[in-house]
Amino acid sequence: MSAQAERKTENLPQWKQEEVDELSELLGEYESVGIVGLTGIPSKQLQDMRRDLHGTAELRVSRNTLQIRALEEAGYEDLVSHVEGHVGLIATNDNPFALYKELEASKTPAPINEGEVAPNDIVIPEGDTGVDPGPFVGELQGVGANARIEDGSIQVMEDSTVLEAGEEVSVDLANVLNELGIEPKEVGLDLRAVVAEGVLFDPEDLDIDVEAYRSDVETAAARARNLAINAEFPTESTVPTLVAKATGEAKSLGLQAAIEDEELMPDLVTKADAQLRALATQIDDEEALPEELQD
Amino acid sequence: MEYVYAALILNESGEEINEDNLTDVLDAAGVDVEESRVKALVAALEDVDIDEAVSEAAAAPAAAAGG
Amino acid sequence: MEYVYAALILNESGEEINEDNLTDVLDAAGVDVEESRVKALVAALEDVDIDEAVSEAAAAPAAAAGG
Amino acid sequence: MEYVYAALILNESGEEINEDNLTDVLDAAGVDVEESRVKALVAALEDVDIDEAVSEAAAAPAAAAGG
Amino acid sequence: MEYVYAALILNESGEEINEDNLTDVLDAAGVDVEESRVKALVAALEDVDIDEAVSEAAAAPAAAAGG
Amino acid sequence: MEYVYAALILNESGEEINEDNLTDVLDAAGVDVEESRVKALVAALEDVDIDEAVSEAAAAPAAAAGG
Amino acid sequence: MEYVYAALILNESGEEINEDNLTDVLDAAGVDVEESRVKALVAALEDVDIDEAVSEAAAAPAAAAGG
Repeated sequence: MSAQAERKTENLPQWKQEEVDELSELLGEYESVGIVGLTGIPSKQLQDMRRDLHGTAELRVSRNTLQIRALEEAGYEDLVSHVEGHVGLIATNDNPFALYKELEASKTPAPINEGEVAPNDIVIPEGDTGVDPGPFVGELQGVGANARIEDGSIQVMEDSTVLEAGEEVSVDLANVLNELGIEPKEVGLDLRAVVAEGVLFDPEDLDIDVEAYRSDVETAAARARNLAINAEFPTESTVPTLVAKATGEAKSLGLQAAIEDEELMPDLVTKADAQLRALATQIDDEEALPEELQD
Repeated sequence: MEYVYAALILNESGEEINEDNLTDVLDAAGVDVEESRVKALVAALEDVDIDEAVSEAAAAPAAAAGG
Repeated sequence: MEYVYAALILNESGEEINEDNLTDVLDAAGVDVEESRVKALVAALEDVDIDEAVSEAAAAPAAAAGG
Repeated sequence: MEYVYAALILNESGEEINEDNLTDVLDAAGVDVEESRVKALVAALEDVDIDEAVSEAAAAPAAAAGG
Repeated sequence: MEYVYAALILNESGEEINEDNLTDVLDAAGVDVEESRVKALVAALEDVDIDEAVSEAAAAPAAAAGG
Repeated sequence: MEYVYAALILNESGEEINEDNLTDVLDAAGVDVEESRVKALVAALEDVDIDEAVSEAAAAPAAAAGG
Repeated sequence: MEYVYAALILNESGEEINEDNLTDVLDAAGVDVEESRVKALVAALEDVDIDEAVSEAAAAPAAAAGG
């Protein structure tokens, strides 16, 4: 505990100090500590999430001032700047990359309300809305969807972007989206930063590109294969290629040198024929050409 | 690529591709291991079918040149 | 191929590709190391420019083309 | 390739592809004939269907024409 | 085709591709030689680089493979 | 490739591809034989159908038209 | 093809490709050596750059793949 932290603690009421102590003690028990955004998560759902994390990670929510104090006491000063808005503390012994993946995967769609800012482009998809003809078609058109009445119901004729990311949701749009059951938000624990064994990771670090790793595996395997074959190191998986390569080399030599070998003869005959035809293309005079090659 | 090679050895030997094993292999090779790279690799490979990726690499040998 | 992967790790870490180092890496990966294969690999790699050999596509069966 | 060409001329003229005939053709062309190659050629062609080999080549005339 | 093969043999043996030589080769192969064709071939080949034409056949092996 | 060539000769002559035979062939060719490479080759070939590998290489016969 | 492989081994070991050496290699492989084929092979290879011919095999990989 730093001198500074000690000085601060003196100013806290006892119940707050107890909460800070408890939090900081908890943080000390894990290898990785992170900050998660909780915006838009109803408290019931938050309870479920906390339960689902059990065994993987510990999620605690407290007042931001107390969370900051606990982070400082536990030596996680790097995380303090991320404690902003509705956030909680998460602690785990899990691989932070795996934790990020898990949290992202657990995010669920949620409706968006009037006055909220769209986190991404909001699209009303092409198709039958299932709504009977009525004033709703006008409401759809009003928010910018290409809608009309067809076959006894209201149809959206094409994917229609009705709001761009960063723009505010209007009352009308919120109503339309609600009517259609469109849930444009992704709600869940939003990992903002993690310190794992002393190293700070932000979401960009944690968002691993699995495809890139897959491609690295392919590259690594291909390189090893190239090396094994080029260095003529036989393994079960490369020896067929080595054999084929040796065969090809012998064949190439045999054809180049026109070696009289039974196996090579069909190809040598084919080669001679190909050469003859190649030469024939250079001959302009029909009369000089064999009948087979005259036009 | 040394981290990926290490994972491929473990894959062939049948050992689990986890942080400890990767670190051991890389250590033995004199690599100055970065823990965060090991962690990221372990997490990423969880979603990669290594055997499939390897056999695809063999099927398209020319692609290897790109590596 | 685990022997080859081991050589590639050593190549990247800048360590010498010799029997001891290869054995250490493979041991660390839980491979039941065969001395003769290690020896054979070291011998095979002796005069090979690994960086070049690695990127040269070994599209061998092709060779049949017999230019 | 002169030995092969000689065999193909005989094939077209309908003469037997034997050592004497091959030697005659090659001699006439001023080739310094090696008896062993003539022998080997005759032996190697014994089980080869020349017309088939040729017609296979003809099936890819564009290629044969050398583009 | 036998006339062209005869020219190819002469090309390899380094003999001149003229009427006499072509006739000799074809005669030796038992071909009933037509003088006019021999003349036409000699004339037609005068400005042709045979080695180049022949090696172009080699340049398109891939296409041939398709055949 | 001399080790592989040696294995292919044995394959064609119908002799067993074992350490002794490979060593004999290579010795006769003046190769400074490395026992470990012979061992590795024999081990690698154990589960491989050589004829299949060879015939795969031969699967592009028309390509031969080249050269 | 065993005769050709024998020549390729000698080429790699740096030994001269002559009748004696070829016969030794083939003998060691249990091949029932035909003298005339050995002679023919030596004659056929006389003016050939073996390394170049071999490397052309590798140069046309696409072709084979197609085949």
